[in-house]
Amino acid sequence: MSSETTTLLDASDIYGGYGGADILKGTNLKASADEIVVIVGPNGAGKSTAMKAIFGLVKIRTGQVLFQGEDITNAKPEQMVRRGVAYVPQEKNVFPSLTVQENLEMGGYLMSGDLKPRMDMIYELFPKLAERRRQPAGLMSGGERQLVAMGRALMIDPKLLMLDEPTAGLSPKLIDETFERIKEINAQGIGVLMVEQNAKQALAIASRGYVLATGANRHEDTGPNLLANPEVAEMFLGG
Amino acid sequence: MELASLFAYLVSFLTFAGIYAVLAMGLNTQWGFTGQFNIGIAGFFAVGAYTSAILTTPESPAYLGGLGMPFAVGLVGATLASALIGLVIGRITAKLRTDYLAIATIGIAEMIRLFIKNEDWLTNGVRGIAGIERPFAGTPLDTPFGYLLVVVAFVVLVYFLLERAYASPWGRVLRAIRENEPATAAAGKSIARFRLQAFVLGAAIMGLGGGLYAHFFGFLSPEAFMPLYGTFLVWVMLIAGGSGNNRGAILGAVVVWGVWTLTELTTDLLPTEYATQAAALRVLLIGVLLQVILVTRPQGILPEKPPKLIARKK
Amino acid sequence: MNDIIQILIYGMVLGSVLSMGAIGVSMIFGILRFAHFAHGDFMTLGAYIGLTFIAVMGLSPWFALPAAMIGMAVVAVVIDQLLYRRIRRTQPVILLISSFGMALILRSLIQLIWGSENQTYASGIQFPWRLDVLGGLRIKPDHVWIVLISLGLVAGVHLFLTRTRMGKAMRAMSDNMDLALVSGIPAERVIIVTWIIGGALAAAAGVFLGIDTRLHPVMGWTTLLPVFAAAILGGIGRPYGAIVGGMIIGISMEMSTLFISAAYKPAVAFAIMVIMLIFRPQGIFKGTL
Amino acid sequence: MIRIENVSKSFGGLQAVKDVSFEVAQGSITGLIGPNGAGKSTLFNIVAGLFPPTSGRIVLDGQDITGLPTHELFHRGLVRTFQIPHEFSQMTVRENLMVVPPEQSGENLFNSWLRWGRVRKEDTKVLERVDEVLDFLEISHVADELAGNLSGGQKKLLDLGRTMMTDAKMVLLDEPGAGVNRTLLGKIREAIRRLNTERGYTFCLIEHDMDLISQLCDPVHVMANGELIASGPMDEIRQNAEVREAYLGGGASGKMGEDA
Repeated sequence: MSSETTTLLDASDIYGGYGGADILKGTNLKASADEIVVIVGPNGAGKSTAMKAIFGLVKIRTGQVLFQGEDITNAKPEQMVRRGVAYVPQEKNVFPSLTVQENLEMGGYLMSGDLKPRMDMIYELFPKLAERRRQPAGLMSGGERQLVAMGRALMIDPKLLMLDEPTAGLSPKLIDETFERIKEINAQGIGVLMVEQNAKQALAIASRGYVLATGANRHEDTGPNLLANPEVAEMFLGG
Repeated sequence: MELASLFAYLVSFLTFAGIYAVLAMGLNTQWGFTGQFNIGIAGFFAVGAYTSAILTTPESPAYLGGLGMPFAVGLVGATLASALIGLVIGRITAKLRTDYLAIATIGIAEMIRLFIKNEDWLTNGVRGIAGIERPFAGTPLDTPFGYLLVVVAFVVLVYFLLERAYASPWGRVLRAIRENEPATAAAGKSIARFRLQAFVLGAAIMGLGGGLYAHFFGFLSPEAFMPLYGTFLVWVMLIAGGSGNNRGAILGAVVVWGVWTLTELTTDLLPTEYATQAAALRVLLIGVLLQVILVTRPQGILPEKPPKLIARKK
Repeated sequence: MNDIIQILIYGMVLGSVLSMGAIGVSMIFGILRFAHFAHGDFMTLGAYIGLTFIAVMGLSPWFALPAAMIGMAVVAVVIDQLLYRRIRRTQPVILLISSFGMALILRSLIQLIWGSENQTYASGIQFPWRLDVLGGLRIKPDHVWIVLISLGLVAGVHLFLTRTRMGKAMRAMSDNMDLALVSGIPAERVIIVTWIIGGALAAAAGVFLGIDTRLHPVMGWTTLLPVFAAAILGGIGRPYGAIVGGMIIGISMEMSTLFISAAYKPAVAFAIMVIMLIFRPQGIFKGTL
Repeated sequence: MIRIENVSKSFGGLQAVKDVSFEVAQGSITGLIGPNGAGKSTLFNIVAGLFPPTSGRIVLDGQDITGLPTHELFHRGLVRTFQIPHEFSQMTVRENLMVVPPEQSGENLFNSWLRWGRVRKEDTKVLERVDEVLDFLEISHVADELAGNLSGGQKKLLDLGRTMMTDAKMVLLDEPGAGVNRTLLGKIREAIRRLNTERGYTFCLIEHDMDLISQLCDPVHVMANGELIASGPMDEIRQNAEVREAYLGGGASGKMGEDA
């Protein structure tokens, strides 16, 4: 576990949901810059909701979210972006009628100065996008769109990148590739917090993993340890 | 003002308010019950008025009609003709979102106005239709007060029919549709059918209002309708009174018609050369009133209230 | 043949006017998700603001155009901030009602300020250019200017939407509002810019209409139906579609006078719209409805 | 009872359901499980008439019902519930149930005007049935509450109650246990079991709570990547290597129509 000083995100004891009943019932999550943190869990466990709550898209009723030690509970998405947190939603995560390049520009909307160097860096990371920079994102395949979505998020040079099921709907080959890219991104010193349904592969590259069930933490350990934990395996198939 | 003329004024005021109450209840059926946006009220109103006029007036060389039918036939015709137009518009826009319905209704109202204005053979064009018979000519009811009673009777009738419809399983399905469409479909109800019924019913009621107007006023011309103002006033009445609530619709009609009449009295005090400005000022005031209601009390004076169960509990 | 070309020219003039209005309607719909019923009266007000510049400062209508556009843009933003902003969080349909009320408020204001008589920008008759082709075409210079300036404005909107960061942000918001917020695009600012452009283009449409015919407090309202028809035809929420839609509607309306009474011109727009709604409600260019 | 024949569905380029066939036998409680994005919900929505399949057929009682809209399926005895309960939130619990019965004569405007007595009598009967259903589900104490004020679990019960307001042959349950606490879950389980044994309802349910599945369902079908990978009793399914693999990763795809 990382020490206090390098912890980027610290969400403690979060309760909240979309009005009405709470979906999150005491969720705790931490992430630091050198980590890939993976959240897994059965359907309806509140994984995506937890991400949205941290990013200010779902109301937190009680609990606290700290980013670099500062309280950002219920901060608006725009403020999160300004602080260096980028978020890639699970679905509808590109602007379909905008070109790839314009999608990236929108990611960097709040950045002052020349976006070009940043964009070149992203094209270097995802060479596929460079070839197709003038194409509308809506015409691309699912895998390419996921790259556009990640590229858009990386435009702000984030400290923390939050990904909601980045491999959903991708073929096995593309899934491998996506996880490779995520490792590369993390290697640049960007913390990654992601929700994954593809538990096995995701936990394999994770520095740390959380297993969520019914809105609360069930297990927390290193990726490989969680994978080896028979209780975790049971959770997905029931007892 | 002496008592007699005050009374006459009051009778005339209430008669108009009653006709507007009918229109507002028609709109309530469409907007209040099912959220269907109609800003072509004046069109349905005009269709009703002209249909009844053509059916009931004596023969004339200037335009078709002159069928000389009785008042009741005129009103039935007015209701049916307007319902038919509602059916056509409702079917076309059934599956589209409400903005399209709004645009389509504005279009149909405009088409109807153009048609009335230009088809002299049918409507006598801009010269209009005069001499529309008052109901019950030659009976003791043939007085302004008698006519007020007729209008009030129709207000009560429409109110009663709508309240029953709303409290019955039919109204329950409409409420369900407004709350949750997928669940209503999962309960086996055809959403499109119920919606269309409500729209057509509303259109029919507006046509009835038009028929009543024709016979009360005795003269129709395209200009007499001020299409937009007619539509607009009815909207303000319903929103102010409380959409979804028939009593609200009636109350709104009386209150807003009162405000409208009062502004007329005040602006009449202005010198005559400012007459057109005065009219504009009145519309402006009503427009501002609408915005104030929308911002501060969008539910209106009498908010919607769910009907009581009609079943007898044991 | 000669007649047809002559009518085609009229159609393009009307099409230019409608396009200017329809782009605004389409953009407002794309971003704010409601049909703006006061847009016709925005056109009227723009025309009258132009009239004031012409009367007070003695400008020619062509120079009053930019002034009217700026003036109307300001009015549009003020209306949004004073009124629409307050009800934006409720259902879009409340905005629809409100804009309908705003249409009447604007019209009665215009009547109060400028009176309800017909007015014109310039007195006297303009002499058309005669071209010795096709048996002698007559073209009014005003018409040429209207079409050319419209083309210029369309090009300007195009460049704005495709070259500037704000323009791209507008398209982004129209594409996917949630993702735009997540990306940190400032929604309020984009909305204001939308009103600036919508208002300015409506003013241009109004001034063109005033130059071509005359000014009257209901001039915009009677044009609203064809404007909506153009926006629907092009696919609501698609500014480029609005231009194509405007031209098709404008030309069809003028062409129809060959067959039916000119009084029914708006009916042609309505008929095209209804046919579109029945067979292809998403418009030619797949709108967002 | 219901036969799913070679059903496939793709959205854009994504194939969410690939050539799935199975049968739900009369009187059974059939389970459909699989990891997120396996295509269960898509398949479910196809059967429920939300959208037609790209290819394949759905056969109910020997009749082809492919592509029929939801409200028509209802009249053929096929009723569904929703993963997130779809209550009419501004109507009371009673009214929620009263909407459902088919062919109420008061749904005809003219009857509501001209045959008020009959409409009223019928509604009284409907109300009696409603009260029976509320008793059965043990939620009579909230009968006059607005449905929007119920807890998540109570809403689930109400959803189930709606299926009891008609003579359903076949009920599709979309995650009846999702977001429900233990006590209420037991109640829902018992309600399903009793409806099955006492009233002869056939159920097909999607569920993630494996306890609920193993207590109720036989057989269980497992989907992954849009395909059917295993079928059988839950004990067998649990031992199936392919199923374990599917649940713990190794390329699950097909994300459409799923809620996380």
